[in-house]
Amino acid sequence: MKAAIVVFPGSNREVDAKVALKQATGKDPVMVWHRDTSLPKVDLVLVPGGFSYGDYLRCGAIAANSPVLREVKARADAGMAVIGICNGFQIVTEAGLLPGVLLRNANLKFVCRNVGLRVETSGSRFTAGYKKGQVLSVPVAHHDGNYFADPRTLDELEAEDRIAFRYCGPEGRLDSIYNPNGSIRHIAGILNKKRNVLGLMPHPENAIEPMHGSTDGKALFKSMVEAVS
Amino acid sequence: MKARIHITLKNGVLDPQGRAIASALHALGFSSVGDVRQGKYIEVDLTETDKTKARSAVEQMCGKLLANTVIENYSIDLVD
Amino acid sequence: MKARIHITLKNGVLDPQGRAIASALHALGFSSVGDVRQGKYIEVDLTETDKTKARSAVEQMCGKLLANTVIENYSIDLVD
Amino acid sequence: MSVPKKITPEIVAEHGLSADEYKLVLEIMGREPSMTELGIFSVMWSEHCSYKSSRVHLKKLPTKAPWVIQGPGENAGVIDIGDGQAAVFKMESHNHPSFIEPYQGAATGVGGIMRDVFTMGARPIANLNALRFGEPSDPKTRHLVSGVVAGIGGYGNCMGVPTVGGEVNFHASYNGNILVNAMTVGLADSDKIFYSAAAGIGNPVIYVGAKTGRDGIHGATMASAEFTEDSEEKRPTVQVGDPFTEKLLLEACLELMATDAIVAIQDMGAAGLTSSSVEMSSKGGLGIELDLDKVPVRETHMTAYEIMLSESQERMLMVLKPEAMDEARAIFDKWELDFAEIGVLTDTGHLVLKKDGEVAADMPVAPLVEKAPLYERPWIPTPLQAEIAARDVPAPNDLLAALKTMIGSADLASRRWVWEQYDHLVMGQTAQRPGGDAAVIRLPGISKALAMTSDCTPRYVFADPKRGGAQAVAETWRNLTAVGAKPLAITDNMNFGNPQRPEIMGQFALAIEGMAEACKALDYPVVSGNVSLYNETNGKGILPTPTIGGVGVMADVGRMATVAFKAKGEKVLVLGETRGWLGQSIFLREIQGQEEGAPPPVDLGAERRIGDFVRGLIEAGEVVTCHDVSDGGLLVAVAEMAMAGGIGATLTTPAGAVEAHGFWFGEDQARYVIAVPAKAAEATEAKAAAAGVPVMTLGETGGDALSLDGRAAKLAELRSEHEAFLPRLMGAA
Ligand SMILES: Nc1ncnc2c1ncn2[C@@H]1O[C@H](COP(=O)(O)OP(=O)(O)O)[C@@H](O)[C@H]1O
Ligand SMILES: [Mg+2]
Repeated sequence: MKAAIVVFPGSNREVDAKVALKQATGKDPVMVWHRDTSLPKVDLVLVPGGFSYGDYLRCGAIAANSPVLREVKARADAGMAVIGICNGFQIVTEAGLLPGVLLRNANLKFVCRNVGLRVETSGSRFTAGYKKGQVLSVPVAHHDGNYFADPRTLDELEAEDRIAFRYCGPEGRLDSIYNPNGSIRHIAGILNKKRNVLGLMPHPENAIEPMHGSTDGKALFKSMVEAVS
Repeated sequence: MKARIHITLKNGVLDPQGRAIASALHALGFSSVGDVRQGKYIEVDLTETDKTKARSAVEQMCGKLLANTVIENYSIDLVD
Repeated sequence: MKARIHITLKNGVLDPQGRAIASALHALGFSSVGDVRQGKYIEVDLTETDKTKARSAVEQMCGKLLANTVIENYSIDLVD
Repeated sequence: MSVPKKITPEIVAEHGLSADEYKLVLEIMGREPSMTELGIFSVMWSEHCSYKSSRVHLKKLPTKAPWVIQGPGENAGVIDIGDGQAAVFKMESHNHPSFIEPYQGAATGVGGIMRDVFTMGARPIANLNALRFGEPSDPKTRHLVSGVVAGIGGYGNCMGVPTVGGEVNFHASYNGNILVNAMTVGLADSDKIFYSAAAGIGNPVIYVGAKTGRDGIHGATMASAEFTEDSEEKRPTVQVGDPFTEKLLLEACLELMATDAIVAIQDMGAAGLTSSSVEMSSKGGLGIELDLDKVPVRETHMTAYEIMLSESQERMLMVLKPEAMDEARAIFDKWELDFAEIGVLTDTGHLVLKKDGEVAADMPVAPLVEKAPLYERPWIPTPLQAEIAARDVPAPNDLLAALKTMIGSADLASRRWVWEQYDHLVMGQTAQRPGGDAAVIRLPGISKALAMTSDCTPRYVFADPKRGGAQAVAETWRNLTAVGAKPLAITDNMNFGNPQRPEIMGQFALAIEGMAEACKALDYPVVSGNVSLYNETNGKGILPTPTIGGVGVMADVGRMATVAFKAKGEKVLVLGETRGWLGQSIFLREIQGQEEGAPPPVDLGAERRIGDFVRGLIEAGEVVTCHDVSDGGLLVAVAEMAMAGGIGATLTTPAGAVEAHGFWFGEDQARYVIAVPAKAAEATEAKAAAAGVPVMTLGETGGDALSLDGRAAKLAELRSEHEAFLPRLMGAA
C-alpha cells in the first residue's frame, strides 16, 4: 500500500503518523507539503494532528482551504481512503468531507490522557481489524474535540452505521464521566457515506507499541493496509 | 474601507465558551446574568473603495473562510 | 436587557490570529485585504432593567473576567 | 525620530543604572550617550543580562566533566550522551510577566526557553515546568494557576513538544510573586552544535522570524512616552506569544542548520536585538553594524531605541556565509518567515546603529560587556534552626488518617489536573509520563532514553540554604536514579529576593555552596542556568527557590523502573537509613501546623552509594518498581506506589524503629522504596548489606487497601483524597 501524509505549517504529529504507517506497511509514506498542488498516486492520505496554521480562526479552517486539500477532496470523492486524526479530523470536517464540527472541549481545557474507545462498527477499511463493541485504550490530546452536529445528521450517522468510535468506560459503558470533551452522543470518530473517509479525535498512532502503554491503535493501521492488498 | 464582521453561533448550537462565562459570572456574584453567547468580531481593512464590490468580497470571505456556516451566522458592516 | 460587548486587542499588541487570517485571505485571492484584527464579541442577557445599573454591572464583568485589560480594550452596548 | 535629549539623573535612574554605573558609562563613551546608547547600557547591565549580583557566587559551581560539551555561557548547556548524540538543555524563569498576565507570561516563557535550545541546533524533545503559587486560599491564586497552566500548555502543545514533568508548590510567600520556571531538553548530533560567536569580517547579519513591535520595551513608562509620536494609550509591557510562528521558526532553523550556511546564531531573548547583537560580536571579538531601517517592524515610526529594546518574541539573529544567502532565504520563504539582511560584521570593535540615515549609536562592544558592573554584595548567613526529635512531636491518633490529610494537601496532592492540560505524548517517545519520579523520553530509533526531572524544596532552603541547596541537587539525582537513569548534569534557576538585602544574599551564597558540594560529590555538573532576583513584594522575599533541572541517560528503556506496584505478593523494602527526621517535614506542617526545625541532613556519600546501588539493581533488570522517598516520607511514598499500581500493601512498623510517626513521615534523605518478588527479596537484602546500604522490610503488596499495623485505608478512598485537591480548588475553571 502507498500512503501519503499531508503536512501543514503547524502540523506536529506527522512523524508519529509516519512511524505508525511505516510499522504497518514496511514503507515510508510520502510526505506532501501543503503548498503542493498535486498529490502522488497513493491508496491512502492521512491528515495528521497538530495545530495547522496555529489553529487560528477555527481549528482546521485555514488548512481546509489550502490547495492540497482541494486535491485530497477530489481523490476522496473518487473513492481513495482518507483518514483525519485530531487536527486532521477538524480539517476534513471543515473541508466538508465529513458532517458536523468540532467545538471547544466542554470544560474549555486541553486534555491529554488515555480514553476508553468503543468500536461501533467493524464495517470499514479502517475498523475491520476490530470487533464491534471491542473496547480500546487510546490517548487523546486536543483542545477542540467536542463533536457537534444537528440531530438529523446524528440520526443519519447512526442509521447508516457511520459512527466508528465512541468514548466509553473500561467495560464499554457510555457515560459523561468517560467523555473527555463533551462530544455529542459520545462520538469520537465518524465515517462518510461511502465509508472511505474516517475522522477521529484520538491518536491511534500513539498506541502502537508496548512502551506506549497500549498497542490498541495498531489494528487500525493494519486494517487499512489489508484493505488494499 | 473597513469591514466589521460579527460571527455568532446559530441558535441551537452548543456554546461551551458562553456557558462557561455565564457560570463564571454567576460564581463572581453577577446574579442578573442569564444566557451568554460568545462570538467573534473581525475587522478587515480593505483597499477596495466601492461599497458594493467590497460587500460582495466580504460576503465571499465569510462564506469561504471566516464563518463555518454549518454552525455560525455572520453579519457585515462596512465603514469608511 | 442585553449587553453587547466587543473585546479587542490594544494597539500595538501582536495579533497572531489576525495575521494568519489575513494571509489565508490573500492565499484565497482576496487581494484587497490589508490588516485583519480579531476580537471577541460577547452577548450577555441580563434580568436587570435599570440601564445605569446594568452598565455598571457589565463594566465590572469586563474588568474582572471578560476582558484581559492588560492587553485588551472593551466596549459595551446595551440594548433592550 | 528621537529628539536628542539631555540625560538627567532621573532618566538614568529610570533606566535602572546607579550614579556610579552611569559614571562608568560616561567613561567608556568619553561623552554623553545618546538615548539609544543609554538604553543599551541599561539592558546589558541589568541584573538579567550581566548577572552583576550573582556572578561571583555562580563561579563556585562545578561546570566540567568529560561528558560536558558546553557549560554555562551559551544559550543552553550541552552534554554528550553517546552514539554521537548530545542533550541540550536549560531552564529559565518568567516570574514577573506571569504574575501580570499569567497566560501570556507563561506561554512566552516556554517559547523563550525552547528558542534557547533550538538555537544550539537541537530539536526540543521535552518540556518541564516548575511552578510556585501563593496560598490556595489567596483570591488571586486560582486565576494565576489557571492562566499559567493554560499558557504553558498553549505554547508547548502547539509546538508539538511534549510537556512531561515539573513541580507545583503553594506557599504564602509567593502570594505576590509567583514563580514560573520552564525547562526544555533538546537532542542534537554532538558534532553539529551551533554557537553564538560571530566570525568573518564582512559576513552578513541576518534577522529572521517574527516582526518587531513595541512589546515589553524596558522602561516603557518614560521611554515610549518620550519617543513615540502617538502616545494615546499606555503601551502594554507584556509580550504576546505566537507559538505557530515559533513552530515555523523551529522547523526553518533546523532545516537551515542541516546545511552549511550558519556561522553563528543567537536567539533574541529578553533583551532582544541588543543582547543578541552585542553578545555575538563580543564573543567573536568583532564589531557589528546594523541598519535599523531594514529590521522588519510591525508598527510605524519605531525609533532606534524601541527597535533595540523591543522584546518581541519568535525572532533570531544569525551570521551567515555570504555564499549561502540564497539557499537560506529560500528556506525562510518556504516557511513564510521574515528574512532580512540588517547588517554586517566589522573590524571596528564597535556596535554601530544607523537609523534614518543617522548614527543612533556608536559604542565599543568590549567594555560594554567586560566592564559591566560586578558586585560582591554583603551577605549574612541564615540563622540555623534547632533540630526537632520525633519524640518531641506529638504522635497522631491514626497514622492512616494523617496520611489521608497529607496526600490531599496542596503540596502532595496529585498534579493530574495540571499535566492533563499538557500534551505529554506528542512525538510518540514518552516512555514515562508525568506522575512518576522522572519523565523518560526514548531517543528515536534506539532503546536509549533520557530521563529528566525538576526539583527544589524551598522550605528546606529557607531554613538552611546550604543544606537546602544540596538537597535540591540530590533530589533530582535521586529522581533520575529511581527510574534507572545515570544522572549526568543539571541546569538551575535561582529564584531569590532582593540581593541588596544581606540576608537574601546570604541565602543565595549559601544555596550555591550547598549545590556546589552536591554537584561535586555526585559528579553532576551545572551546564546552564538562570538567575531571577528581586522576587518580593512589600519587602518580603519569597522562599529562596533554587530550582534544579536534572538530566540523565539510560541505555535500555525496556529496563526502566516506575513507581507503580506491579504484582501482588511482592516484598516492599526501603533502602537507606530512616531516622525519623520531622524538622521542616510536610507532616509537621500539615498535621501539627508548624513550619519549623532544621531540614534533613544531606549525606552526599550515602546518597551516592545508595543511589548507585539502586541503579545497579534496575540496570540488571532485578528491580522494576522503585520510588524515591521525598516530601511526606515513607508512608506517602508507599501510598503513591499503591495508588499508581492499583495494588495495595500490608505494612508493619519495624520493631525497634524510631517513633512510628517519625518512621513513616520523617523526611530523611537518600532513601528509595522498591518492590521485589518475594523469592528475590533475600538476595536483594544480602546484596544491599554487602554494599553497605541499609535495608529494611516494610511489608508486602496485595489487596485493595493500604494496611498499617492492623488498620487499613481503601485505595479508592486514598485516591479520591489525593485527586481531589486541584479540581476542587480550580472548580469549573
Ligand atoms: N507542573 C507540572 N507539569 C508537569 N508535570 C508535573 C508538574 N508538577 C508535577 N508534575 C509531575 O507530578 C509528579 C509528582 O511531582 P513531585 O511531587 O514534585 O515529584 P517528586 O516528589 O518525585 O519530585 C512528577 O512526575 C512530576 O513530573
Ligand atoms: Mg520523586
